Amino acid sequence: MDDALLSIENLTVTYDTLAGPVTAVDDLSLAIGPGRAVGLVGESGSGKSTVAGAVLDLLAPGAAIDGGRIRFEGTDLASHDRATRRALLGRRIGSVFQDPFTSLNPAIQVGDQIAEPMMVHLGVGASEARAMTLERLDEMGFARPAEIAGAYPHQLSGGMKQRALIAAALACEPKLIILDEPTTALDVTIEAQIIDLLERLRTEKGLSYLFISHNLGVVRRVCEEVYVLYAGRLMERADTDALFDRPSHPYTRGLLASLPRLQPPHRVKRLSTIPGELPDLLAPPPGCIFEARCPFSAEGCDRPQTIRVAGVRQMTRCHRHAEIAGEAWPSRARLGHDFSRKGFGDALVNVVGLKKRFRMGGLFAGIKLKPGLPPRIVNAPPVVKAVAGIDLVIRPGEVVGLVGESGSGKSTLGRLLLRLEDPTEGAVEYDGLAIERLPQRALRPFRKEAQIVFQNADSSLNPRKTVGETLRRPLALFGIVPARERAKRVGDLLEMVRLPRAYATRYPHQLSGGEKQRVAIARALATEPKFIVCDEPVSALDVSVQAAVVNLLADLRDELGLSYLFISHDLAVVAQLSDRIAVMYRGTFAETGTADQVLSPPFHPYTLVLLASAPRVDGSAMPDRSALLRDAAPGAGAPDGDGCPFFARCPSRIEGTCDELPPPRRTPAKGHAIACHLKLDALPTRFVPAAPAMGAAPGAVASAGPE
Amino acid sequence: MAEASVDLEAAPIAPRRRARRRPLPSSLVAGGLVFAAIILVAIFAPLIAPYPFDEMHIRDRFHAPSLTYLAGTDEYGRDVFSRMIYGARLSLFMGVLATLVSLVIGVPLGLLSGYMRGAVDEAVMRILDIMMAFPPIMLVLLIITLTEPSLWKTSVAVGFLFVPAIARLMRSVCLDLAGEEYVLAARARGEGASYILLREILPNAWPPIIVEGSLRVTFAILLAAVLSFLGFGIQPPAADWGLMIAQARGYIERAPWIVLAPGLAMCVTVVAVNLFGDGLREYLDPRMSARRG
Amino acid sequence: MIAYAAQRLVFVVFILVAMSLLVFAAIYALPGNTAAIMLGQFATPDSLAAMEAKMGLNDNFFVQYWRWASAFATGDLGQSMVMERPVAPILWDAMAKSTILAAASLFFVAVIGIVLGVVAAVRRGRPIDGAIAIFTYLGISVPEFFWGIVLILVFASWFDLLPTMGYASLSDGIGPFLAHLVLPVVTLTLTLIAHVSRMTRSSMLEVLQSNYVRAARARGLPERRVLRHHALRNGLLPSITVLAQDFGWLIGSIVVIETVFAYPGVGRLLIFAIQRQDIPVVLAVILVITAVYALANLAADLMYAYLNPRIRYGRSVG
Amino acid sequence: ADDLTISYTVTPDTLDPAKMKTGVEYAYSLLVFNGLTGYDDQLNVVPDLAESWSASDDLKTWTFKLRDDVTWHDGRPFVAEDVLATMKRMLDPEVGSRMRVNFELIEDMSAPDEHTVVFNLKLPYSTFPALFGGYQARIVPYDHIDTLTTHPIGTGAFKFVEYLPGDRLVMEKNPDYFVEGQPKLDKVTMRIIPEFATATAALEAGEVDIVWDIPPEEQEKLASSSVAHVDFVPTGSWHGIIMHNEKEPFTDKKVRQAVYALIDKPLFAEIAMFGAATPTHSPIPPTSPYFDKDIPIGTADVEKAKALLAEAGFPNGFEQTIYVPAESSAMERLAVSFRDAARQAGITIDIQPIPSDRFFSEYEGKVPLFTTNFYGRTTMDTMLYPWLHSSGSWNNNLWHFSNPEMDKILDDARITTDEETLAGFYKRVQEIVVEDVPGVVVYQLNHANGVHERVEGFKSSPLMWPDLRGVSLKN
Ligand SMILES: Nc1ncnc2c1ncn2[C@@H]1O[C@H](COP(=O)(O)OP(=O)(O)OP(=O)(O)O)[C@@H](O)[C@H]1O
Ligand SMILES: Nc1ncnc2c1ncn2[C@@H]1O[C@H](COP(=O)(O)OP(=O)(O)OP(=O)(O)O)[C@@H](O)[C@H]1O
Ligand SMILES: [Mg+2]
Ligand SMILES: [Mg+2]
Repeated sequence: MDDALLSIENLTVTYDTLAGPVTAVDDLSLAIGPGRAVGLVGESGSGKSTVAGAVLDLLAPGAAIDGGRIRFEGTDLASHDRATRRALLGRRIGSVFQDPFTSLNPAIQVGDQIAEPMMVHLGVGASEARAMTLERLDEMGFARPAEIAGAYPHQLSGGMKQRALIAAALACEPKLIILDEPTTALDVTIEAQIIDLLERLRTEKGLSYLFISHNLGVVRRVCEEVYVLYAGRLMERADTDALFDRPSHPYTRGLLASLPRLQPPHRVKRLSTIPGELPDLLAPPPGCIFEARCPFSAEGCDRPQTIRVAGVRQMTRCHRHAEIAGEAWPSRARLGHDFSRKGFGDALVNVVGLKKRFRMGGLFAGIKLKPGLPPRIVNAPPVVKAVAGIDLVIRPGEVVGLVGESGSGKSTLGRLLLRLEDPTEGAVEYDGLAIERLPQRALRPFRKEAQIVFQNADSSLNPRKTVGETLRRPLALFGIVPARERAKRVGDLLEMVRLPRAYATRYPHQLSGGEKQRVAIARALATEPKFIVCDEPVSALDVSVQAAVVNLLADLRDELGLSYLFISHDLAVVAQLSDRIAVMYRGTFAETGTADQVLSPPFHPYTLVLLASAPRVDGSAMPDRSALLRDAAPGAGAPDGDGCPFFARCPSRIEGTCDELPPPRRTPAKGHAIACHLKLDALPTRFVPAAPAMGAAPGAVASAGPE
Repeated sequence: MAEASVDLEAAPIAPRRRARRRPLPSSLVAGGLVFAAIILVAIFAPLIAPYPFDEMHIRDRFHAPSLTYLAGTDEYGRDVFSRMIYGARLSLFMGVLATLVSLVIGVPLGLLSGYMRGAVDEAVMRILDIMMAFPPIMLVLLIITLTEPSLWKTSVAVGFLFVPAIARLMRSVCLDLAGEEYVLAARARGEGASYILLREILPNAWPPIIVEGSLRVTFAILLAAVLSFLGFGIQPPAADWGLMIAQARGYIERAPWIVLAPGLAMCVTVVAVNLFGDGLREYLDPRMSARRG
Repeated sequence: MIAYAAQRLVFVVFILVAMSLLVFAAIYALPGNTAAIMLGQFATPDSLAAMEAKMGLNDNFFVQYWRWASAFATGDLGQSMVMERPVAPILWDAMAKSTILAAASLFFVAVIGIVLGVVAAVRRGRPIDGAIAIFTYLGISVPEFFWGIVLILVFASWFDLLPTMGYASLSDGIGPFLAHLVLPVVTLTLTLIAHVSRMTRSSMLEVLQSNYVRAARARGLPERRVLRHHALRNGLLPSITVLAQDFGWLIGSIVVIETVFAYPGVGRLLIFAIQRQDIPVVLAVILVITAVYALANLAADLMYAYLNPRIRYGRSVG
Repeated sequence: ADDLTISYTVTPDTLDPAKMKTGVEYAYSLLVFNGLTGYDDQLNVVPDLAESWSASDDLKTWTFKLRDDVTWHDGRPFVAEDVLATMKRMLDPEVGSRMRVNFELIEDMSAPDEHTVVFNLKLPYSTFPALFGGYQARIVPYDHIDTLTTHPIGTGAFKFVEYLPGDRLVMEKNPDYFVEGQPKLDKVTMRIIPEFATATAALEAGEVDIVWDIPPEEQEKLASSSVAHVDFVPTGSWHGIIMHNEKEPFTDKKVRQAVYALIDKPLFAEIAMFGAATPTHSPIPPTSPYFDKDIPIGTADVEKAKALLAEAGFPNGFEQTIYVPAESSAMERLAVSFRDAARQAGITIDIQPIPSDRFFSEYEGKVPLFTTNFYGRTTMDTMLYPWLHSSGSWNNNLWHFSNPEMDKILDDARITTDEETLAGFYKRVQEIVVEDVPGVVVYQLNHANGVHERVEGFKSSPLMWPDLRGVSLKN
């Protein structure tokens, strides 16, 4: 494969840890031709990011390439000196790191970080680079690129940062782009838009991708060819369709089986998983590395393995691939409890009229000189209404799914519920206690009961504490278990989130993205809470771990009556777990209702877009989103007045009404509310644009739908 | 509970058996050993020093280094080498005590004001501004005149002088760290300010504290010298490196050894303390790996 | 932010008031007074009494303070009780000279210190790292007066390259002006550089491990740019604190430097005044130093906010 | 032009001659002002602004005739009114002049004409004219007293130009100086160089011409210099170890004698002053004709000291702190030597340096044990009376010594003009001092200046005054 743009041959990478060397990538070969999109999937911790790091020569300290060659455009990268190799980056090889939260320099405006590589590599001037930056940001679906360019990273939501990073990677249109989980923080509409963009760049400009993702739906959409990694070893390699339709390796099958689906009935079924966990990489088994977890394993599987051909352009590392061909992953799914009939008790969390505003921009943003004698300085920084009036009730044992566009205020809402942020306006009650104005000290009992899994696991873990210390603390703080049992409990918690017990001695920087995420989940569970705000808790997890975690959360809910505010952009996951779903748009709820109500017609026009944009693993075609959305960029909203926030993008908008008056609440059914000026019968019902309902009376009250 | 937690018993307890200890950085070892040696010398000064620190051999004044007087003699004919050894006591005492005082007060103060922000921060910082703008000489003078001066008082005073500097540094570090999400996570857990400060923020703030602390030891020793220079020093004939240098500065040309010996001692101490600090900082950083890429 | 800065500026005034009270009280608390010191051994009860009466030293603390403060507020710095000359010209003269010295030293300390710190961090563990460490530690291994004297001996006495001591005004020509500054500035720089450079090294080490620096490298930015543009901005925060602090330390060191180099600056003026308990001079000098120092810290605080946008002073919106 | 630079370690506190107390101030005032009288090299009183003087027989009325050819630097002629104004100030306690006590014996004064001044004294005083040669007794212009501290005007050889505190004091030639041929220099700059190491380096580099009052430890450096040398002269100034006679344990004469016995004066002079000093018994310097060479200069006698201590009830010695002015390294060495010597008799001494200004106002004369220094005086009476007479001003500030015989001798000496009798008196004074030990005057200092080779005509003066009037520079 000498015409390959990038070819990796027999790459082996080890990390030096206190416990001994960990082989994170073992004898991996991989090739990417020009204009090709190659996927790299696999369980969290299987070495995907390590491969990316090796190609970029940016492995963490303590990592060493113990074998193999990496060639780019025919030359061995190891033969370049540092500077030459560095010069390739950005210009010829672009990259998006897995963690969008820490990959942007907190002290530099986002726009400058994107413009910088252009100025360095393309030699363009500052103003030209700026113009190009705005263009890139525009492509990324930002409504007001200039504002984003002027913002600092901490002022952006997770998805916004991720898009900014993708924009930076694309800045110089490199030949090869390594995308490490580029869509974890993106909501489906933006994800779809970015996937479209990537696709266009590939076909038009011949870019190649190494696409690392656990999101099989996205992989199916983007990639032509997929490599499946497990515990550092290549398990299977195949063209996309072949892989998804005729997976040859048991592990691949397990992954596919773990996927949640969007079809009803929701929340009553458990996801199927791959039981067990990654093998101990300190001492990997000599034979099939997957054997311990493989339902098809048989005698002889403990023999050393080589990779072999399994079909057309398909290779697999399984002794028994021929024998088991066609056998389905055994579904051990059992039904979960169903509380729907019992109903829930009184409100656990009760939110009324909640609002939160932030100011944007740099040190001097918004400072203007007001003419006059003497001239006055006025300080009127631009303000973002992150949460713009939310009413919400969460009852014990209830899971409220929160979906919505990136930057719509989901994380902010979650933080407000836990008083991690002081609301600008409105009330938050927890178990009858008004927490929004209580002093921190009085919140202590509340803190034990209400926990959060942060969207960004990496920065939410103290870099100087081992996993064990991190997990032990809540146990000690709330006296959950006596001191001598804590070590064991830490181990239990780790296992609950599918991590080896030995990880207790690791520091966060020694974990992969998904592993950190799981530690964060374990930490939230450690306090034995009653209510957890889960902010994208599974976004960094591969489907099998995701399934395990979702099942775990579901079990806890069913057995202990836990409540969750479950924030995710993955509708299928949300559907799987939630009793009710709230669709958020620009700080307000566009639609709320039970999972079934929200996921079936009538839809809010925005909900419809979300559903239509969700990637499908079955390979079915996506509906034409352009019919569902106006050209306006995501996040574009009504002009500052009271109008509908979705106005600018809504294909069914009513000029003169939607842009001026706040949308009324329509309630097609009990517990189902849609904030829209459209009359109930005018609301879209299928994935096709509804005809704009002309002359709908503003504020008309819809009758309650059939029960 | 969940199926994920089955067969717990089968799972091996965390494999401590193979865990090896992080290797000590060489700077930590080297600096630590030298510093320990200096401390030992200080403790056992009477046993090591060939002469009492104040014994005069007036006939041998300004004697060049020789076998009798390893580092020569000073203007009274006292053995410079012995004085240097005794000097370690006072200088280290001063340096270490002053630094401890400043750290013990300054670190919590800085942490608090950086974390509390708002009114507490402003109040603490403005008070420190005043403290810091208060000229050291003035303070020392106050102490000397209001009370009979003594080494430990001077050390404590110097420690106080250093408080604002330490506190300000801590505050700036803390301002930065307080914005980290793991701090937010601790707050979400309902941790009190003291835990957050001591267990979440402080461990990440060690590097600047260590660097600052080891430099402060040096500065305190130097300040003692400067005080001697300005006439507010240790009582003669006590040997203190700073005082030795201050008093011998007039003989730099005639008898350079009188200055060089304590200078060298200070130099070694400074390098050892700071090397130790560098090493400690490295050792405490989990991300610094023994193996470098 | 502007409002915050304005607020802080107002606060500087408060600091000055507090400081003046403090100093006044301190001097008041000291045994003896200017009259006693001026008369020294020769004090006879009648002359001491007469002199105290003339100087108003017998008045109540608040009367004395008020007398001084009301004049000070109108810009009258008063008269030196010892020298019996107006304080203002003496103070500004000394201040101007010290400022030149301090500013030049601070400049070199900042530039060289930061550069050395960055180089040491980037080359961590290499020989150059060690060499920089030794060099910077050498500067603080012996007191500044020692370096001052050695430098004088070597450069002024033995090689006769530079003037030994003193000060030349700009009107004496730029050459002599600079020549007189070289040795004191070098000495001060030598003693201060360790602090800045070690702190810079430490914070740079931290920053260099960060993900965003890795990301910047992944964008193919030349290492220089990564360092200067990405790492330094964040790594500089503690260095700024240290520089602002060293400003205070500098004022202490400057006394020594001024003594060794016979440089007529504000440090020696202060010592002179303190030793004689010359209240108007002590107060004027300390207040000016305090003001400068408070402004330096204000500048440092604003600088943080500039370098680290996550830090916001004042209240958040809403 | 002939510009001479002379260095001092401290800056003048004041430019007002009446209030002066340091060497740098004296040097300036002696260049810019004149007294009525002055001293020659042998410390004989000679005319200055006064041409001549005469006393009444009872030594109580003194008449001074003033020169009529003297003008102030602003051109106004010098008149008797200037003298009266000066002396009035001198006696005003508000001014706080050091010499007020000396002049307090003036009953009244008058100016019969423009060039005559008459003083009536309260008591007879034989050396009254010598007082006018004193450092503070400079005559100032009656019409410019207000500006004395900012722009002094005098009659001296040099005119004041500018004073930059902490930096320099500049004076220029007074072309109208009343002594023919003086001054020779065009300009004199007094530079303040606090550090002697710097000053000597500057001297060698030619940046200064004279380093005033160079301490013994610095003199060595110049010994090998090719461009400068040390010029020195013995003085009447002394260093002493002072015991407060009214404070324990020094109330006991035996203790004082023990201390005296411990002090090896030649050794102490060697250690403290590197030999640039002469051991002595009393304020009377060895250079004086009255010095008693027959009294042995003590070398230590530890056994005797121990015996005395035992008799006094201190067989095991005692503990005591000795205070020293911090800025003087020589006195510190003196204290260190004393500490070493005292230890041999079991006395434990703590040395406590105190910043000078504070030392002189707070410690000296108030603590039991301290070291101090005194400038030499010009007459026997001023040298002895204040220190040893029980009503003497210094005595009350120092050792609080009282001996009736001593009082009588000193009183008598004041009204005696007969040399023979005086010599007898002063011999007895020295004997009493050694016997009774009010305190220990250890040695008389040399006054030394570092002088650049290009300076001509400079001679160190026992009054420590750098007389630059006749000095010139080689080119
Ligand atoms: N610095 C390190 N030191 C030690 N072990 C490490 C280090 N970094 C990663 N590892 C380990 O190496 C393995 C592979 O990590 P890698 O980050 O490549 O996984 P990944 O496939 O990207 O996972 P994810 O999907 O969760 O991001 C993991 O088991 C991880 O724990
Ligand atoms: N500290 C802050 N300062 C200024 N603006 C902020 C701040 N935090 C959030 N915002 C803004 O508030 C809005 C909502 O942010 P939030 O993080 O809640 O979005 P999100 O729905 O969680 O998005 P994502 O799915 O991308 O994580 C965004 O426009 C963001 O820029
Ligand atoms: Mg990864
Ligand atoms: Mg978010």
